This record gives sequence, C-alpha cells and structure tokens, in this order.
Amino acid sequence: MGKRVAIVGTGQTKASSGRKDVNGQEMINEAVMKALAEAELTRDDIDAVIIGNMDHFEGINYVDTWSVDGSGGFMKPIMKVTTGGTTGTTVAMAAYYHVASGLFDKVLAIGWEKNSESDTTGAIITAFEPIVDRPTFGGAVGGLAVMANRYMHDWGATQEDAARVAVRDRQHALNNPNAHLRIDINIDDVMKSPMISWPIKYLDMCPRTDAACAVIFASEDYAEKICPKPAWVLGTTNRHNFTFIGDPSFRTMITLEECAKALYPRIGITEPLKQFDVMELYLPSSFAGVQWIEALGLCKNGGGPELIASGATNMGGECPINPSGGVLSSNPIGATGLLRVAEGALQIMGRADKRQVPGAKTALSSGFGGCYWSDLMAFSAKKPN
Amino acid sequence: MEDVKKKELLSVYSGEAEQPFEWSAGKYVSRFLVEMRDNKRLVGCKCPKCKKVLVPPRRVCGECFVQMDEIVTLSGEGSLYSFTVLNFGFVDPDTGIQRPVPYTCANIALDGTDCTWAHYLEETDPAKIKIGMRLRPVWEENRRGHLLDIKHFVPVEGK
Amino acid sequence: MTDWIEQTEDMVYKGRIKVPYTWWVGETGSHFFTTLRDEKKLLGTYCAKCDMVFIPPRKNCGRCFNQDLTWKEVADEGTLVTYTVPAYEADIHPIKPPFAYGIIKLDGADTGLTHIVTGFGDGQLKAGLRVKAVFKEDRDGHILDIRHFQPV
Amino acid sequence: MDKVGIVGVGQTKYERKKVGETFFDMIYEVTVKALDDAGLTIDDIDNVITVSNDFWDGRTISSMAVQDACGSRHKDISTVEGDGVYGAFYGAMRVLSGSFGTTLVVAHNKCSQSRMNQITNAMFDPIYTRALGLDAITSSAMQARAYMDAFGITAEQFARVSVKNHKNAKNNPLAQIALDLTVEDVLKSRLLADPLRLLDASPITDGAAAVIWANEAAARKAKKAPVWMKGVGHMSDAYHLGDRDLARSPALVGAAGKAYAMAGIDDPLKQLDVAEIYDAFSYMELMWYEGLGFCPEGGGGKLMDAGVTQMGGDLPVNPSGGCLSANAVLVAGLARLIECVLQVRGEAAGRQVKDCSTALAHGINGPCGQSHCVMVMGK
Repeated sequence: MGKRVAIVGTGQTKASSGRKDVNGQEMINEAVMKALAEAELTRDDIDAVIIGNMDHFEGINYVDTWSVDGSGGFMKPIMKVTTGGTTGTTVAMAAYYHVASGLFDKVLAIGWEKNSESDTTGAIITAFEPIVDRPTFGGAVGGLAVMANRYMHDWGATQEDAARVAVRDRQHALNNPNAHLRIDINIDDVMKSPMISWPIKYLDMCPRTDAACAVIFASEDYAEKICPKPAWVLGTTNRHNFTFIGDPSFRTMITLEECAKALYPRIGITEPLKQFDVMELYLPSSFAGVQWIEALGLCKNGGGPELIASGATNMGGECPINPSGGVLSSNPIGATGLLRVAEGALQIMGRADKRQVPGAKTALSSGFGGCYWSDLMAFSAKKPN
Repeated sequence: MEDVKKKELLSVYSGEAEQPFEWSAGKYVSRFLVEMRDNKRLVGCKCPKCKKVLVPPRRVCGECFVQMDEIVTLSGEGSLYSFTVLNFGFVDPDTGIQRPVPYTCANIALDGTDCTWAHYLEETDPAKIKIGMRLRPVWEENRRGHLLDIKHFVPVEGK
Repeated sequence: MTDWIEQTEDMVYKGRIKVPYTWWVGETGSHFFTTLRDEKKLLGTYCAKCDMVFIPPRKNCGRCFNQDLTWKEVADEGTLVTYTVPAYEADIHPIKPPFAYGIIKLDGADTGLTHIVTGFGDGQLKAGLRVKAVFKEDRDGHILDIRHFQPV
Repeated sequence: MDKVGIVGVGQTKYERKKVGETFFDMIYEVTVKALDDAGLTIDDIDNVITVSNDFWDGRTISSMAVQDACGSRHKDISTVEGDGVYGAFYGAMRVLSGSFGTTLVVAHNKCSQSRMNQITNAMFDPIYTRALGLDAITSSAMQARAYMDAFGITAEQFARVSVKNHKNAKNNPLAQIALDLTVEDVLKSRLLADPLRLLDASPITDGAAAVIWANEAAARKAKKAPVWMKGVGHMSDAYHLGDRDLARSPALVGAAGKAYAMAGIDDPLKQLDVAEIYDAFSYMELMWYEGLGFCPEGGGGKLMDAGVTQMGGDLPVNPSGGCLSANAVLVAGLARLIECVLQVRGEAAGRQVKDCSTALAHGINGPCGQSHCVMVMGK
C-alpha cells in the first residue's frame, strides 16, 4: 500500500500585478529557493518536480522542459500537469501521488503564472469549445456572474451578502505580506465599485496576478526528519464533471459538493464547520464565497449569507476562511490552487505568522477551474492511520 | 549581480502573430450547425438511457456513458436560466480585437432540454431582464453554420 | 436512427487564437539586452561553483542553484558547434532562405548560443567554422539585434 | 512495491486527417475499445488521467474537450500535458498509491488541425530563441548533424531506420504510413532541413489511444492477464539547446538506468525482447539506442547496420512502425506502450516478436529529446 505523505516546506513569491524584474523561470526559482530554505533542503535532495500553469497565459508550450533552470529539473524527473484554474491543486495532487506511490520520497510541486504577459480573459475564453461555446463566452468573470445571479434569484441573497466576503478576504490579506491586494475596504466600497459583469463589481472579483508558489511533499520516511510539524495530507479528491458551458446546474456548486461527499467520510469528517480549524478556498468571486461554502456542508443550501454574516468564517471565528486573503487578494492562476494548499499547510505547520489560526490542527484547501470544476485536499497535524 | 537594478526593464512582444486552427465540428455539432444554417432550427440529442435531451448535441451522455444517436428538434424557444451583462472589454481570441461592451451572456433553458445553453440577449439593461422570462432566437439573414447565425435572443412577445 | 450521421456534412471551423504576449525579460536579461543594444557587447553569467559561463545569461545557476553569478563579457565571435539549412519557407522564419540555424560557442562562453548564420559558401558550413556576429544598425534590445552570424 | 499492470488497451486508426471526428469522438472510441479489451465497464474505472496539449489543440484546458467522452463523471481525474508515456506513468502512480484500483489513461491529438511549425516553435524560449523561428524540424536537424559529426553516423544509417519502420508498419493495420522503401528512396526524398529528409520525418497524424491500469486485485476482474510495469524512470536535460551536448542523451541514460534498476535489467539488449522507442525522426532511434544502452555511445549506426533491431533480430525495435509511421504527438508515447502490451500478450499478429515477455516503451518531451521517460513492461 501507498506511503503517507506530508508537506514539509512551502515558498511563495510576493504577489503583484506585474513582475517586470524577473522572467518566468527566475520567478519560479524565487519560490523554489524559499521552499527549499524553509525545509532546509537543497536541489540535490529533490527526487522529482511537478509543474503547471496555463499554456496560453504566457504562450509557453512544454513548461516542464522550459522551466528547468528555475524549477531545478535539470537531470531530474520532471512532469507537467495542467487543468486550468485547478492547475495548482492538480500539481499538488500529482506531487502527493508521486510520493504516495512509493517511487519518490521528496517531491517539489510548482505552480506559477505571469498574468501580466497576456490578456487574461482573452486567454481564458480559449478554454472553451471553439465552435459552440467560445464565440459567446464571457470569460471567467461572466461565468461566475451567471452563477451568482442565479444564486441571488434562487435564495434571495443580496449583493451586500457577497460584499461581506469581499471585505473579509481583503481584511485578512492585511495580515499577509505576500498578498497582491492589501486594501482596507468596507462594504460600501464594494457596493460603489464599478459594475463589471452584473452582479459582480470590481471589488467582488479577484485580481490578475504574477506569482509563483512551490511546495515540498515528503514521504512518511522523511517528513518528520525534515519538518518538526509536517502538514499530513489526510486525503484529496476532485471532480471535473462538465464539458460544455451549459451542462452544470447552479443549484449549488455541484462538483464541490460531490468532492466533499466523497472525501469527508474517508477522513472522518461529519461536521466540517466544527472539525476543520481553518480553510483556504479557491473563491474567485465574493459570490462564490457565499454559495460554495454551502456545497462544502458548512451550512445548508441558501444558508451562506447568514453564516458569513455571523462572522464564523472571519479570523477568530469558528472556522476562519482564507486567512491569507484568498484568491480575492491574489490570483496568479496556475499558482492559485497551490497557494491554497501551501496556506493550508502553513496553518498546520504553525508557520502562518500574523495570519496564523491559533492551534490549527485540521485544514481544508480547495481548487476551482475549468467548467465549474473543484478539487479538495485536507491536512492534519496528526499522522493519518 | 552588480548594476542590473539601475537599468531599464525590457520586454519582448509577440507581435500580431496568430495561430490558425481548423477545428472539426464532428457529426453531432455539424448537424447542429447545418440545422441552424439551413432550417433556422435548434437541435439537441437524446440519451437512450436517461432520456435527457442535451444541447449542443454530443456523442456521449456524460452521466450514463452511452452513445446518443437520436437527434431531437427543439422549438428554439426557452426560458432564461441566468444572465450577466458584461461591461469590461477584452481581446476576443478569435478576432484579436476587443469585444464591444456592454453585452449580455445568458444561460437559456431551451424547451425540451435538460441542460442550459449559452448565448447573447439583445437587452443589456439588467433591470429589464428577468430570470425565467420566455425567450426566442433572432436569426441572421445570411447564415453560415456558425453559433452567431443566431444574432441573440429576445423576449417572446406577450410572455 | 443513426442514418443522419452518415448524411451530415463534415463542418470545419476555421478559427484562430490571437492573444498578444508581452514577455518581461527581467533585470538580468534586460542588462544583457541593453548592453547588446547600446554597446554591441555580449554578456554571459559566470557560476564560480560550476566554473561555467552561461549564455543566454541566467539569474541563477540551473545546475547548482548558485544565486551569486557574475557578469562576464564573451566575444562576438566563436565556433560553430552544429547547424542546419532549412529547405522550406515558413512564416515563423524571420528571414528568407537561404540561411542556416547554428549553435555557436562564443569565445569565453561554456554554452552555445542558438542563432542564424548567413553568408556562407557551398560546402563551407561545418562544425568548427569560425563565425562572427553582425549587429543590426537600429537596435532595440532584442535577440535579433544580432542580425546573424557569418563566417569570419 | 505493489504491482500495477495494464489490462486493457485501445487505439484509433492513425490517419492524416480525421475530418469528421472531434477529440471527444476519438476519446470515446478508444475508451470503449480499452474497456472491451479488458472486459470491464466504465463503473470499474476508479479514476482517469487524460493527456493532451493546449497548443496542439488550440484550447487552453484542452482536457475539458474529453471529460464526458472518457467516462470521468463522478470520478477523480487529472491531466498530464506531455508525452503519453508520462501520462501512463502518472496513472500507474495513482494505482500504486493505494487510492485507486484502476486508472484509465487516454490521449488525443489532431495534428491536422494546426500548423506544426508554429506549435513546435512555441517550445522555444520567447525571450532568447523563439524569434529565430526554430521548429521541431530545424532543431532536430541540428541535433542530427551534431550526432553525425560526433560519431561518424551516416545519412544511410538514418535511412535504414526509415526503411525498417515503414516496412514494419505494413503489418500494423492502425499505422498511417506503411511503405516498402529502399535506402535510396529515403535519400532521394525531399530535403526538409539538412541532413533530414521527408522520409526521415514522422507524418502529421490524427489519433487517440487509451490504456487501463489495474492493481493485482482489480486485475483479477479483467478478462486478460495483466502486463505488469516492471520498471520506470524519467529525467530531463538542460533546456537551451546550447547548454546541451546534442550528440548525446544523458537524460535518457539516467531515465533508463532507473527503469532498468527497478526491473532488474543489467543487459538490456539481451534481457529485452522488444522495444518501442520515440523515433519522431529517423536519427532519434539510433541516438536512443545508445541512451538506452543497447550499444555503446556512438554505436547506434553499427547496431542498425548489424540488423539487430530488425524484425527477427535480437531486439526488434518499433515493430509497430514507430512514430515514423504514425505520430499523433503525445498519443505516440501511449501507442509505444500499447504495442509493448500487445507484444507481451502475443497479440501483435503479423508483427509479433517470438517469445516476447519483456518490452520497453519510451517517450520524450521538449526539443531534441530534452526529457525522456522509459517504462519496462513484462509478464
């Protein structure tokens, strides 16, 4: 049977709107050097590298072979995995399975994006079927907006409900020196920000970001030797169920609900709000921040606004969501999912500094992308049985 | 390294290059496009197992993993499942130029189908668009077997 | 029920992906390109641990991850390592045939620079041929500020 | 290590242009074929790995095109963007992790839909190299030249690879180009980029392929005996062409070394019964002979001349016809692996290698074989 796996080190660059001072490989290397430093490892210690991004954001084909000067893949096993927005979590899962298979002991996962190098929405449009979907698709913002609009219609949720998430994540980001947007805003600011795709306003939406993230996964044979408090991977699962834009219903975030229902029983979760100490979720818009926590079982469908308003998901609440500031504060797309993983692991490792949730022992990270797809990875301070 | 920080920061521009593609529509989407072009008609396909009708037509029912062979003609009318009005411009990858704003993207539940289908609405004022409203397609005069053989959807009069 | 499949004409959609890119060269690369542009000089970066001079320049050594590389000027002249002469035209080519691609080990560098070679006679191209960079008149900080290499 | 083996395989016919088929259609075809081959249903599949490339497909998130076609709904799924052997390797890892009993691995490409020059030009660094206009042909031609110069390998020796593989393809009903050629024919074919000619190069191909991995318990349910993964390794060389010694393939030596160590192979020429290796251009097969340890460094041409890798030789290479006879990029690696499975099973019909129990599959990523993956399969 497979090996147990833990995260033993993470590194991330300071996120920003444009890293003109470094090229892609150099930015990747910054994150890799930080992860190696945190784990007190060198390039020689790494058994394999996994990397991902979205090809058409930087126009780089075969990022695995292109990246080796920065990623450390020279004369090492390296593989590219990519699934769109979920790339970062996909990379993390690939690293997890590399180690769990027993074939590699110390594996470096890298996600990165330089969204400043192209028109992000133009590139996102190309994710969809070219003949029957692409000509009328409104990009990620449009896709999230139609879901948000239906959610308001079905449950009577309001733009103010969503604005609370926009404020929460930006307030949290003030504690995170790596965040791209560190802005002290209130609900009024969100409501008054320009409407970009009804009902999503400028401050309801994630930014375009340049950043890289690197995470080191190690087998049970090495994890505790490398890291005093490794973040053990309790379990991971994903659902990428849909092919065409119109296929999913917006009854809830279906794929996320399915992931939770698959994962929770395997890892002993029955009351997620109580049992998880912290969550780092890929919530690309404030509306997603209200609705998708319902799919995760934190409350019943339609109960998102009330749970958000209660403060339970704020720092100091029952289950803080996105202490890092989340995707609304930094969105380097190919790295975004891996940042959720890294931030979840940092909480368990007790290395989250000002954004630390005291005593966090169980964490959940999620990824989002593609055609309303979801990924989940759960962490524990305790070595799994 | 010495001196590098004092200098200007350069970039390399890809220029106006484009990558051309010839995407096969396949039999299912070809039928869909031909019906639009020749008959101003929308069609879906029906799963022999779960009996659901999906649009655009595709070879396999994702839920049942069986081949769908039956083409179903739709009325073209439907009700609005959800929508958004986009106010920000971006480079359309198919044209290389910015799409004009505002425009309205809609998920439409076409009558007789079990999913939604995405297209444009003519109306761009969110206050005048109601989820659930009845919609019909407005066809182009000169059709070429393209998604935009339908210009956009408009409300069905009196409904 | 599947007769329609045979009867349906095969539609093909001729489309494209046209997304413009602006690639940030970074501080290290910008120093290389501004020096090339302003002084017609080629700079490599030296890793003392690996004792290697890399061109194109690197901010870090890809082999040992040494972050403290130093600049080292290399010659605009060197030795052809390998080459090919494309026998077809393609819109990706910056110039019309005849021309060659070559990997050139510039004097003072330990890695080769891939570039274009022209001005060679029949049978002249071979490994070991000495070639020299020809710079463009109007340079704007780009790899094609070297117009091409040609035999010395 | 637990065991993981292939219990089902499926491929489309490889063709120049499948004008009536989408990625979705092709993936459905090969998924059904692989399930039928294994005697399993989609419910027996625990998770899926897809293999595709966003540049070739003209679609970022190219995997989205095939989700429903590979029956992945309600299942875990991921995507490898690289050669099919890498995708297969990741699929095997997911079984070895203990999380899944089976993995379906599918790969697709329609090279006819895009322009090869542009797509492969995007392999090169946009800051220092891309504007020069290199593509897969010109970069490989430089490697071929470096290899000839380093070891005195000749164009005739390259041509013999083309003659052999195109002839082998005559026994493979799925191959795209099956030809009776002479060395002269190859040497007289149209020059692409000196020293490479048209018949030294693989064709533009549309196609798809699928394999199903299973652990020991899940394999019992399948109708055919599994072909087990005995060893595997992958490794990348440096990126910039000028950083590498293009005449040698140290990354392949490393990847093969790892796979051989796992499989207990110390004399590959003797212990392997057949090899399917990535001959996107004729010269590559000879270079990879060396990297794979079939002969000493520089001995690829002589090994070819000696007939060792011909059908009936000590180690037949590319009985399927190789990439030279059909090269749906990325799919090609999975096709190599599938041929190994068919050979070990004894199902390779007219191209069957006698008494075949151990086979090697090989795939590459990046320009000029920068990254290699080697997999040893056996009974």
